[in-house]
Amino acid sequence: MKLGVVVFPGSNCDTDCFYALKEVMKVAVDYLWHGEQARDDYDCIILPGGFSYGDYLRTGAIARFSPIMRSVAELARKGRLILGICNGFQILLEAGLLPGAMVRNISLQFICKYVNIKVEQNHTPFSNFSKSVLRIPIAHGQGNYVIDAHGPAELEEHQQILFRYCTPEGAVTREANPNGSIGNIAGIVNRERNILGMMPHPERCSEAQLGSADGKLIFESIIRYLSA
Amino acid sequence: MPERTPLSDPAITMELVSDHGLSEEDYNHIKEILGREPSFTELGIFSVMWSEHCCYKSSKLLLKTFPTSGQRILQGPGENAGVVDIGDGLAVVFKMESHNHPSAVEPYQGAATGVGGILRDIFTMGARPIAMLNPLRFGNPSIAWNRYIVNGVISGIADYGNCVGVPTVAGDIYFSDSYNGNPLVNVMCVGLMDKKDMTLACARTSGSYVVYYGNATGRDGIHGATFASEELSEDSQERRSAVQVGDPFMGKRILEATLDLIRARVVEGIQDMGAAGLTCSTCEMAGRGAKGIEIDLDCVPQRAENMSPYELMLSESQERMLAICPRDKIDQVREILTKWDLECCILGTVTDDGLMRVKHGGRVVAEIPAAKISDDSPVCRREARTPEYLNRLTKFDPAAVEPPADYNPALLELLAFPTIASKRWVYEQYDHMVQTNTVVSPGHSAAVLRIKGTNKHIALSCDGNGMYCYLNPYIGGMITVAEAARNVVCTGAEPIAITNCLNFGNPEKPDIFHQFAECIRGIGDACRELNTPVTGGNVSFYNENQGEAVFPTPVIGMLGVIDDPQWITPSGFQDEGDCIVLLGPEVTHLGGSQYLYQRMKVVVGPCPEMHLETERKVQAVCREAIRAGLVKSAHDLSEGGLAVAVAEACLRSERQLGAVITMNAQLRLDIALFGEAQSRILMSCAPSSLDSLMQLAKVHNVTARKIGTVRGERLIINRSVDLSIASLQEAHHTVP
Amino acid sequence: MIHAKVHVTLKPDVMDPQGLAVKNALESLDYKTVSRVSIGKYFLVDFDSSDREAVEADLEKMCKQLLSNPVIENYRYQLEDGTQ
Amino acid sequence: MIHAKVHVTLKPDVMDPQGLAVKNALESLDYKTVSRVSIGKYFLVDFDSSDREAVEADLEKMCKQLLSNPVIENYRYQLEDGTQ
Ligand SMILES: Nc1ncnc2c1ncn2[C@@H]1O[C@H](COP(=O)(O)OP(=O)(O)O)[C@@H](O)[C@H]1O
Ligand SMILES: [Mg+2]
Repeated sequence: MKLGVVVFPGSNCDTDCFYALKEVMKVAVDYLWHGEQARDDYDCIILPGGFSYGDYLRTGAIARFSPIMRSVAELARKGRLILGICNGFQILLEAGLLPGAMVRNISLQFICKYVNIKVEQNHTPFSNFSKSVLRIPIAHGQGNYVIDAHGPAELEEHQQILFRYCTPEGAVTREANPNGSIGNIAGIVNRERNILGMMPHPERCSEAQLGSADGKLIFESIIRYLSA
Repeated sequence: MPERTPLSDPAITMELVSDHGLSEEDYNHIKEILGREPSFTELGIFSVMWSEHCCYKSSKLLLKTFPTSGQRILQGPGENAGVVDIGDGLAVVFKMESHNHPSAVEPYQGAATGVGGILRDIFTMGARPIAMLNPLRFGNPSIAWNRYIVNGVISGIADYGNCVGVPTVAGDIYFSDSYNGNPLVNVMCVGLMDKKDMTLACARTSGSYVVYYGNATGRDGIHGATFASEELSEDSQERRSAVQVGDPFMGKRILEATLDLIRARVVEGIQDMGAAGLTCSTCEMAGRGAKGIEIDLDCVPQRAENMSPYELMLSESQERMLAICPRDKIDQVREILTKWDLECCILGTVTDDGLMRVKHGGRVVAEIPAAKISDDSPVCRREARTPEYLNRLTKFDPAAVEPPADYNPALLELLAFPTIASKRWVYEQYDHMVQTNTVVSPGHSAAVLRIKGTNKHIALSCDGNGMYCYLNPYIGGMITVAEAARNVVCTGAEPIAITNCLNFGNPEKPDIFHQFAECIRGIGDACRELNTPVTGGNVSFYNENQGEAVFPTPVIGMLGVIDDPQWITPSGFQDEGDCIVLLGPEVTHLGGSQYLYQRMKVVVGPCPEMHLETERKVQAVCREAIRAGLVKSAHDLSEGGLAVAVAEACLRSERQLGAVITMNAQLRLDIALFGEAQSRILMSCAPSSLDSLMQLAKVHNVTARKIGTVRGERLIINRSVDLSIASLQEAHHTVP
Repeated sequence: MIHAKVHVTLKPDVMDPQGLAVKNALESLDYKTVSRVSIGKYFLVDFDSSDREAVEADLEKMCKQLLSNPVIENYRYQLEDGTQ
Repeated sequence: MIHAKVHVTLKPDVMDPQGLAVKNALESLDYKTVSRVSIGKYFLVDFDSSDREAVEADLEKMCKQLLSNPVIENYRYQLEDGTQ
């Protein structure tokens, strides 16, 4: 099993993802430079958080043209797992690998704090665990997910909504929505369920010392899927 | 303002000299150094290098009195940042800077470029920045303009720090009319490195290349250093050249590229172009290595057209770096820079003649003995005089203020007072978790970060109560250090070194210089007693608005080390039934308290006292008690006194525990609850640990009293305070 | 040299938190008659070329590809010959 | 109803990192003739008023106060009568 963490200029959660996979999950992981192609033997590619190209223009808008994104699309087509976290999610949206777009948080402010997310589906490679509410940090200025008018219904229909912001008890309420995201959406998958984009940061909560280890559940699920 | 073509350099008149902030004496000195009249470009170079901001002419004699050495100190003041040995082959690099004037004019960009600048100071030493702190002082938030400054500064800091991926883990914010129109924006950065990677800003080998990388040079920020060395006035806006704009994406790339260069061992010295840009970086690097530097300005990447040598040398465009690179390493340097999409521009070489020689269009436009610019810079012995206001203010007897009729609203109002209220609304705008080292987040006594790959943690705090320093600059100076150390001790750390930023008014005024001199004496004495040497810092003078100086505001950034993760101690209560213990001396008056400031709207009364020996002992008890496993929570008492500390300890407990406090009836309750006596720590411990804790205090001859119990869902103090935790919460989270 | 001016605006039904915030701010500053604010981007792009057709073709492509996000934004542009 | 179109652009000497990043991106996408990109803001402001003079006075004020940052930006605007 081999995982890769992409490094774009301006990525800044690349080392955090790398550390969580290597030191906490103890799996084989490489950095993949944005200017190169990824070899065919990667089972899972992670697009980390940060500010690729400074997020100048629009989040993810420039990074999606990086050469590595061609391999990412190719590997995705072959059914390999792709996980976009925060800026990685934004890049996947700009690249059209996931539907919708991001606009600024309703408060117009960057928000860094712990939130709760409800796990809506257990039958994806990323969420094969029983815990239904995760405590996990967000850190973004543009996590306000938007999609065209019939988008939400389509996402529902194909069970593509994986995470929604919720209360600690699991209620999906307006107050629990930190950024204005439509339907409290915090993470979605493609119809084939091998690409996940999520705003919260599982790599920031994979050790109890950091305040929560719920993020580890997501990585464990991926590893279980890949070793099956 | 200078002409834009080199061919029409203005003639040098005494008026031009004085417009450059240089005295006749300075000018004669320049002629002596050069053995001739300076060229226009040379005049510009001397003017920035001899500005207060760059050469510390008013402060350097006094700064020499700071204790700066110690076993752990690898690099004291004088380099880009201080370096401290934390064991395991690792070193922490840290430094604080001010960006007050730029932030007054353009709060967003002023603060953002401040962050960019302090980051560069850290990574040029070879360290990866791992944390930022930002002490901020704003004017009265009920004035719309001040709120505009607050929002601009905070989003400027957030946008830059978040983008480069360095967590902002602590800070402090005070609001006072004293900072109307002249906010203080101090930024501190902390880096971590392998001791072997330490790189100095020094040109050592003649023949080595002088390499420029980063953003192109424009006409922005010319005379920024001079601007920082005068009072703000109505036409400050006009006098400035184009405002500098921060480019965090470039900041991030030069950070990564610089660390790559250093780890590949292909450069012998690096300095960023901060204040005084190309001028400062070239002559300081040459000066430190007793070498010369020759550069050709035609090789400088330029963003604007027809820039004169004067402008090129003085521009303060952001995100620019200068490296000294041995000739045989240039290809590797180019390769690393290219990887990060940076151009490698060779401006010139290091020479043996000790001269800084600047060429432009084939002509030599400046030729100055490099070391002399720093070594021979002017020194001013400023006059100090005890300000008259001190007698007036300290004569006031705060006991004459009536106690509140009802303590419940009094406490709630105090908790909601902008300076005391929770700063969550601020630190949630900062990414404080990136790099996954933040073990204790903002919102506690001090931030704690783990050092991956070791058991070690570091604790960081910044503090500086300008009001105390205004009331008594000597004691205020001591308190600033003591409080910062106390905050760090409460988390379980041992304080080991400080950096500082000294924000004062116009040093040419004897009153102000008295404040400055006394604060320095206080800081120095406290650092000696607490064994926390000064590793560096920054002085910001001329913080005045319409002739009124801001409070004398020294800010201390404290570094502490925790060798065993089990010592890490939270500031909030942990378990129902735990004993609440107050460590430290009795409070005797309300002088200098936020409570008085809120009620009377004036700064009055004697400053709280500070006995350094008591402080040291209290901290020792706290540290030893923590190491002995006796302490469940520790929180230092500061603004707002005991009542606010207890309320915060309730609010910071995960389960929002209440407390029942019984205060000794001999003292006036308002003084006991809101007085800001120093050297006090609020602790909680299991009932079974109480005796040992008391015993430990006794051994050290430190007063300790059990004042209550963690219990229920309300805060109850004698018969006077009875409030639900929810109501405390609501008050404390008021956003100004 | 050809100058292009490109306007990129949000599609009408896409949420515009920034426009909303500016409208609210204007209201609280007592500009009572403002009924709507929307915020877009304005690009000035200079081309080192005198081939108007080629430039226009390029511009059309780059608007779709990079300057706008077709999921949420519309664009329009004008070309001007410049001499500068 | 009056519509206003406001353009806010950076002053010439002020650095424009965004414009630079877009220019570099366009270059690497092989748009070889692009020589400069600068990025500004574009506001559409609707006024519920037919008093053109009052609107213009308001607009001038709000541009200075809120829509632009006079320290680093310039602004200009046009008014249009609308019916919509
Ligand atoms: N500007 C800021 N940036 C980040 N954190 C801040 C800022 N201001 C205050 N904080 C955090 O809020 C908490 C309370 O601040 P303060 O009242 O200064 O604490 P203390 O009195 O214990 O020094 C601290 O954890 C501090 O780090
Ligand atoms: Mg404090």
